[in-house]
Amino acid sequence: MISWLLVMPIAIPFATAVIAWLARMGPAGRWISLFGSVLSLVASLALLMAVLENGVVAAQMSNWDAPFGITLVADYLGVVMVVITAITGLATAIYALGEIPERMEKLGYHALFQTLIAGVTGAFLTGDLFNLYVWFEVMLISSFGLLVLGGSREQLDAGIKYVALNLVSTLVFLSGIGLLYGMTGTLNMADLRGAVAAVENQGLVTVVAMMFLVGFGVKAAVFPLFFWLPASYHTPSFAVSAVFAGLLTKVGVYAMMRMFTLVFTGDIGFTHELLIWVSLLTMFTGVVGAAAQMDFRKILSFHIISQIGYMTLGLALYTPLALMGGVFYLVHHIIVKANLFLVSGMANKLAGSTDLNRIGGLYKSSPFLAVLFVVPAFSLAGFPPLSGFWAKYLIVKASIELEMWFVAFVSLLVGLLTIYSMTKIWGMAFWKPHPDGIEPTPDRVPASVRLPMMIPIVGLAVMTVVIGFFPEPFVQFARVSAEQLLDPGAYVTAVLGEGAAAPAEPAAATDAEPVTEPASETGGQP
Amino acid sequence: MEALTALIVGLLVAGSVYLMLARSFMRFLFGLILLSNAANLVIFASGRMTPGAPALVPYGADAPAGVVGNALPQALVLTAIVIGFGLLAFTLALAFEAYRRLRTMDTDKMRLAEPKEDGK
Amino acid sequence: MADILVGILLLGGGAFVLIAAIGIVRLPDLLTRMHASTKAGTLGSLLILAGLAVHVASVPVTSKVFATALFLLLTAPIAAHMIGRAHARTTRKAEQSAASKG
Amino acid sequence: MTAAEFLDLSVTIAMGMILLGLAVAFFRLAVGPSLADRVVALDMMTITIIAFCGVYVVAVDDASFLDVAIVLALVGFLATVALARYAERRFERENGSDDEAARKREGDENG
Amino acid sequence: MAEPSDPNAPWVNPAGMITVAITAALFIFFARYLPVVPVEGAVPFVWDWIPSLDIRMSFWLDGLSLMFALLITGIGALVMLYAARYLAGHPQYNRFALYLFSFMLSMLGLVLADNLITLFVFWELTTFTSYLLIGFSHTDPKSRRNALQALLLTAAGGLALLAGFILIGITQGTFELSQLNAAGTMAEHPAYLGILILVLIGAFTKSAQVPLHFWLPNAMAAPTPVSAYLHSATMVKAGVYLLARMHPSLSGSDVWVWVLTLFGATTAVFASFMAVRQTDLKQTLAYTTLMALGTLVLFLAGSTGYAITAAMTFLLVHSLYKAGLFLVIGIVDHETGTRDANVLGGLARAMPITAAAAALSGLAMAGIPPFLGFIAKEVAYAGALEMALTVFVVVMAFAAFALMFAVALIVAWKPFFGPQGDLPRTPHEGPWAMVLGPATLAVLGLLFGLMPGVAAYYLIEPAVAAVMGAPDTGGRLKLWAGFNLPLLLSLLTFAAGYLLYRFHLDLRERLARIEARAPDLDAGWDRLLDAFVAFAKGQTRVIQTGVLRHYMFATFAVLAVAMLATMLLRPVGGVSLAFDGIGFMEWGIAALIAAGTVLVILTSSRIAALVGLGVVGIGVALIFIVYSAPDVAITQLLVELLVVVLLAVALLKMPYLDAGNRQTHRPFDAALAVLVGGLTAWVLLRVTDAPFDRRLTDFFEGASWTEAFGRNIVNVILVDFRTLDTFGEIAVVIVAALGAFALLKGGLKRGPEGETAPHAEKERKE
Amino acid sequence: MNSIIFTAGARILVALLFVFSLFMLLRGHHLPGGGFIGGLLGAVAFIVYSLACGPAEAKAALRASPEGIAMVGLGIALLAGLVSFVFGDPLFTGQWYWVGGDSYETSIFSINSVLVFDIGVYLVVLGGILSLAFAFEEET
Amino acid sequence: MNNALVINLILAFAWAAMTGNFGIDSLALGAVLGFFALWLSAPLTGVDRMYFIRSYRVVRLAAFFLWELLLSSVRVAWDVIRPFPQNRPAIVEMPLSVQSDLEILLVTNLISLTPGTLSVDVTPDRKTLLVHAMFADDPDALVAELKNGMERMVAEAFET
Ligand code: NA
Ligand code: NA
Repeated sequence: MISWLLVMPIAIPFATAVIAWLARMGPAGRWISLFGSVLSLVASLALLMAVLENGVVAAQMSNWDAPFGITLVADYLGVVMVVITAITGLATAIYALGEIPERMEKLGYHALFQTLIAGVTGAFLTGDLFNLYVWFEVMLISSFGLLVLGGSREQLDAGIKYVALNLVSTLVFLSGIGLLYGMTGTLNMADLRGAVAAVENQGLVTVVAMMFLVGFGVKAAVFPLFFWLPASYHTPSFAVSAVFAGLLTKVGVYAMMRMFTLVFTGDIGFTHELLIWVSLLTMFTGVVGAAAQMDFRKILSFHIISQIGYMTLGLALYTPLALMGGVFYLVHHIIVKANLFLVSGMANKLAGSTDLNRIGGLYKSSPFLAVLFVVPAFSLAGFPPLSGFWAKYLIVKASIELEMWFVAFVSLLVGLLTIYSMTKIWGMAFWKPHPDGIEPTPDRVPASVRLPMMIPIVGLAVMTVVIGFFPEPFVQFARVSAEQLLDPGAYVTAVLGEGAAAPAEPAAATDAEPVTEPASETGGQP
Repeated sequence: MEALTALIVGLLVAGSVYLMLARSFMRFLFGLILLSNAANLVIFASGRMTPGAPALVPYGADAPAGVVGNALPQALVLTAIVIGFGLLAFTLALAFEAYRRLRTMDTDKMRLAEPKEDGK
Repeated sequence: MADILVGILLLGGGAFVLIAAIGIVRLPDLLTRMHASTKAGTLGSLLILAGLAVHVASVPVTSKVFATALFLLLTAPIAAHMIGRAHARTTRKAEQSAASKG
Repeated sequence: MTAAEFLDLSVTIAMGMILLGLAVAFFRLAVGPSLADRVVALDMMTITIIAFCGVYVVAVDDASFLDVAIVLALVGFLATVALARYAERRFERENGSDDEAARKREGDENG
Repeated sequence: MAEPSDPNAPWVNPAGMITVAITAALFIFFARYLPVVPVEGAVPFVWDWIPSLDIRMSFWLDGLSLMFALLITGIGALVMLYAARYLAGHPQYNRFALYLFSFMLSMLGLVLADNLITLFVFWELTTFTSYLLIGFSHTDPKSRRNALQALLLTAAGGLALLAGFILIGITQGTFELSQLNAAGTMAEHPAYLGILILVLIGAFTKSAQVPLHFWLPNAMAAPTPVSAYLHSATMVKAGVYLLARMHPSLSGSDVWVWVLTLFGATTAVFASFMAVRQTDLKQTLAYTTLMALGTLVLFLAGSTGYAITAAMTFLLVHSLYKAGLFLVIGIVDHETGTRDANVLGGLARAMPITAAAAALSGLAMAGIPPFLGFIAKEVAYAGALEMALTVFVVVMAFAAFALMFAVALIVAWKPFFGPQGDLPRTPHEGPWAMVLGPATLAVLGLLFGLMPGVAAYYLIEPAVAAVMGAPDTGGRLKLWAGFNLPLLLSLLTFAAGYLLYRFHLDLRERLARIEARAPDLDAGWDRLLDAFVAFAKGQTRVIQTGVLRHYMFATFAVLAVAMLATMLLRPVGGVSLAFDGIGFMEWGIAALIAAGTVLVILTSSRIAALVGLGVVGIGVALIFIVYSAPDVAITQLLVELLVVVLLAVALLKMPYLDAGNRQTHRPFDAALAVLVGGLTAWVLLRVTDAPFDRRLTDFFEGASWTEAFGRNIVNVILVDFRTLDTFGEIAVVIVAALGAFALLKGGLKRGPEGETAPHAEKERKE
Repeated sequence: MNSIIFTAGARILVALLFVFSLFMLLRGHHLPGGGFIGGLLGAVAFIVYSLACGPAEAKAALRASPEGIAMVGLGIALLAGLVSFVFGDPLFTGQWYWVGGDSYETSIFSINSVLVFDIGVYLVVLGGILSLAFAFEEET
Repeated sequence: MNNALVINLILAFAWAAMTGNFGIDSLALGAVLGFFALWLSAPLTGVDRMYFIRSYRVVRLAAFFLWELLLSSVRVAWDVIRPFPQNRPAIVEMPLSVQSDLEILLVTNLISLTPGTLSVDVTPDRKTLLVHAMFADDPDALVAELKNGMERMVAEAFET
């Protein structure tokens, strides 16, 4: 049963991709994709229920016990990422009904989209390092396809940079996996926790940890590895950029959180300290970068970077509160940032551009959209009582608790500068009259396009508000997530079984024989 | 042999980095191929190297008789090779299409998405 | 005895392979070089495969060796033909066009 | 010298000659000068790998490597064919029609 | 800046009336606590909002919050009524009403909150709603700019405040103001100074203390009702409210006294001069608001009963008359079309009720008996005489009050009773909905002055008790306190104030000259923003160059530095190159790979590079062959082959290589490349140096045949032990194919050179 | 590319390669080979076909679009994994049905999900690579 | 011919079935034995005599080819390693008599494989084969040698 629940969020999008692709030439494809997204959400929620009921759940794929086979595992962090992925997926699938032209559907948009979701979900659920690499690649190649789908010159130009830098990070990550395997002989992440601690040459572990940090850092778009993001996120279709903005970098953050709480915890004074500075620079350079931009989506893109810094900061500070903040930030930011990109798409449809100098008048003519912009925008800026405030609050409080004044200062300053950018968009796209005298009223777009585009915007905005006004369950969830991250005993037990969770003593393990269980006992196949 | 493989990997990485830093995206592609090879060799060498004994269970036996090559990194490398091929093929298509539409392979001149005067 | 035969076959094969390689460096023009690679190289490989077949002396291996040899004999000349043809066509056309432009 | 020793020695020498052959072929591959020269060298190397596999089977007494040889014997020619075809088509493009020929080269190419 | 309103438009707008009604109802609701609070001290309301963060939605109705609540709802109701007429027919009136109402609720939440985080939530909500209100005339760039200025400055202060609050929560263990205040001053705590500074930054920005004051006059871009409400009676007082609210826990230190005194006094006097300097009456009033805020801060510096009573009284008085005067100016503007002090005059005949309201408010402002303003001034002087830095405080207060007297005449006397001016329109009395507000407020100012005991018992003394954190003796508010020093000072104030009024035109000129030479903070703000944007652009130019190889270089450099630094900072041991057991065969393969690599790097021929890659691929395949991996070797060879085939097709339509290795950046590239390569090799050497844990491998070898029924262990791993990897992998292949297919076949119509733009494409026009 | 020699050779080679690719697929569980290698070889077969006779003819010989083949292959691989749920096992657990016996030793041959999965792999690799190759071929 | 081949193969499989061994070795032996059986029973089964003749010619061609391969490989090898290579390369035109694809393929491949000669191209009318010869001192003699040797043998082995 648990196995079912863990597999379905990955299998459903794959199956949907296959069927949607086979039906891509007709109108059925988009509805199949939508239906699959609904199913994914249902499956994710079922998994969430299971995790809430049982704590960390795990299942051994192919029925080979960990660490020999591949384990899928869902702890609080994992499952919430899966759910939020499904939500974002559904929102975007609805949006695509209005936005994605038939030409792109025939080129396989829905299949690429669903495999992207499958890859992201797989990355969140896998408990195996190499398998994580595979899901990264599924996600990456799908994102390549989606990024350049449509083939405008900007897209191709952006695609070159996006592809090049992401491939490099992938290969760094892959090499890191190889080296880690070379040191420990295992790939199971729970197993790696003990195995890495038992490695004699801990300095070398830290060197390899740096490779992971760089590999994930590029994915997560931290300073100074984020170049690919502002170079590309403003070019694809809006549904695509919304999914990218919401999910892709978060996979990097998630992987960082996972590896640097579960496996690379031997030299926190070095790795996490470094990550603090990286995070601060990420937050600051991102938000400053946004200030230089004059395009709706480019501004949003730079803000992704800036916000990523908060999340990695949560990890870097490495206290329960900080990690809690990091997790809360992840969830909040996916919803909010995806929504802002969706809004930018609607603005583009109504006002004819995303260049802030060439649009305007949305406040007057489309007040409803204005409200729907304000909610995520000011949530992003950390205005209470929207979701972003609590996220920022947790991080700032964590840094003040640690008496890291400078960290708290930068966190707050970046929040302020975020307001600057959000109000820039507000001022230029909404308040300012349209420079061409156009009245961007909603009826400029036919209802068949407008409604699918507005529904997800409304839905995500409502979620932002709900999380903001009633944060208690989410905060509690984030707290348990953080506790599980800081003390992965439950995770390790769920994966490896009872008795495996005892932390390996580095001194004792060096002369001990590697534990090889007899095949007859461990081989799960009857 | 791991030591020598490490040196080979070092050379391949150095070569690929040098190529990837070039202005021509074609050279980047070449570097990418080299780097994939290097990463595969890293995995392969990390599993330690055994000459002349494929990881096969002989007919009539339940397990390989002596020490055989480590099968796990082989499977990983195989997976990585195929994935690498997929990525490379896509990248090649991208380069091809980019050249067709942008008329350049010089990445210094690819400034459409981030034009020079950007940030005004 | 078989070992000696195998040794000789391997040595002969190795020698042909090496000579073929030297040939493609030493011989003056492309088509002539291809004589070395196509023939001596193929023969060298065949000799080595024969040695292998003698050495292992099992039917599956022998049949595989036969298959390999057959495939090689089928494909090597085709490859040579293609490259020779390309060379011939391009150089001849180039000469023609140079002559006509004159 | 026993027969077995002779075999070992021949294996070593054959392996040496094959590797030397690879090196020599590489020289042609590197210096060209024409595309066809390089392709011929690459083709030569493919055949040499088949020989290498053969010798290695004898060296380690494991016939699995013959599978590599058999695959290579079957498909190795394709690279040569593809490159030869490339040479021919490129030549046609550059000399066939005037507008194609007029296209500016971005740099020199030897091969 | 006046909003266009159609005098004939129906103004009984449902949205407006509902907001007025609710606000009035709220006023009545709070008014019912007037008898309760003086007796019971405080009424709490608690909802456990986020228990896991110890954040409660808790409210605390005591004298201070009650006074504020009544001002907010009372003045709010009047202002909303006024606005319904003022903006009648405005197309966005509904939004306006919504914003104003939201603001009212936010402000109410702010003053009622007991939990600091709850307070902060409302604090920021007032910031946000006021942003919408200030920018209400959103088509005007000036309006947008000023709204942003107010937002950023107050939000910046808000963030400092948040930090301060969090620090309080961490150090004091609670966010509940009632508990904090009950515990007395935290001046002894090591974090006190930090907390104080942070809270003061928040309070001072919100309450526009010099030098963070300049946003307030600009905020007058908002419609006049907004100015009346936000910038006189409510929002700007939030900072003052906070200082009063936290008085028991934050006061009691020299820093508190000094900082508040200096900033308050400076702000008060500076603002008074600036008020005289202005000719736009709305601006004049804006500066007098500033002056009032300074005065309030000044008196909050003191901890004596008189000082606090002075602050609370003055707060009440000011709210009443200032809101009234703003509304009056709004009427004048509405009716005459101008707010220019030099033009306006003699309006009393045309608009007698307005004139009367103005006069009453003006008298309250000037501090003439028997208005409450007079009492406030008396108490203020009494308080000032008790405070630390007595002389300074008294002198500054005197200056401020005198100037205020003059301003009162300028604003409330001259336009109505001064010489007739040359007006753009013929004035009429304002509609009753607009006049009602100022009239009510003006009358209230008079009534409270006549019955100071009532005001004291129900409003001021409970508030003072709340601020002092202890029950207060009270009885300080008297219309006639006898002949004493404060009275003398009052009289002197009148004299000085009148003189100032007489010569105010002169003074204005002098001030204008001084102002011209003084640094212009408002322009400085623009320069600051410009500098920030310039910095941002500079950063973008440096970091986000748009050039791929810069990005690549940075990425690899980061990798190299991270690895190298770790090696230097952490013990990682040395390298031993163990080449034993490596024969000529292995060296030969290595040499082949090396040769291929070098060829690819050095050649400027595409085909040479391509065959070089083929050689490297063959070399790597040879490693796989020699080291027992036939499956991998076959796959490697097949994939290499396919790469060559695909490249041979693709290269037909791709350009030749440039002679790139001669470019100037290449030596640096080479150095980095060598570094990255060396580091990778080094790490791999170290990793493979140590013994290997064969647990997984042993299991696979044992189970492959016996449990998974396959003899090729590699394949069994691929299709059984680790199927999920393989599944993901084929997904990559298929998606790569689909993606490439979509790219190449994009369905776009192309010309011979493939240059025809697709229909969806937006070409850059610039 | 109207080389008589190559075309004639391709006739033999295509069939040979294709049979060989199936051979490699089926033997893969016990000897070097498997779905990847088989699929790659199958793709090579049709690439040879396409070089000899043009992509259009090669596509026609394939009967179905390569992308479709790949997609179906992915579906087959997924089903091979999902089928284990029917037997109450986790995803991708190998399901073995012994024809004429109850174990490897006693049975004549087996029907198993592992091979079905490998066939899915084969189809994906074949279809995916051909799709790429044809797309490039048609664009130049 | 085809019938005969099919029968031969059936016999091979029958042999394998009888021995219970379907290995390559068993099948090969069955094929050889079947060939003999066919040969012996030719009058009875009505199998064309040509089947046996052609089979002989195919074997003869293979032997001839292998010998030629060895011989000329040595010749080329010697020319490669001798101090002063003696080759006088030239392209000669050889008229083609064989016309079917398979025969052309065989002829050209065999010519290519035997050292000293290399099939470069077939003219579009399939009438002429361009052969590059390494030792083309006497082109006419060379063409005659090729036609009488390789081409004739191929034609004989596959004539219909
Ligand atoms: Na399985
Ligand atoms: Na795999």
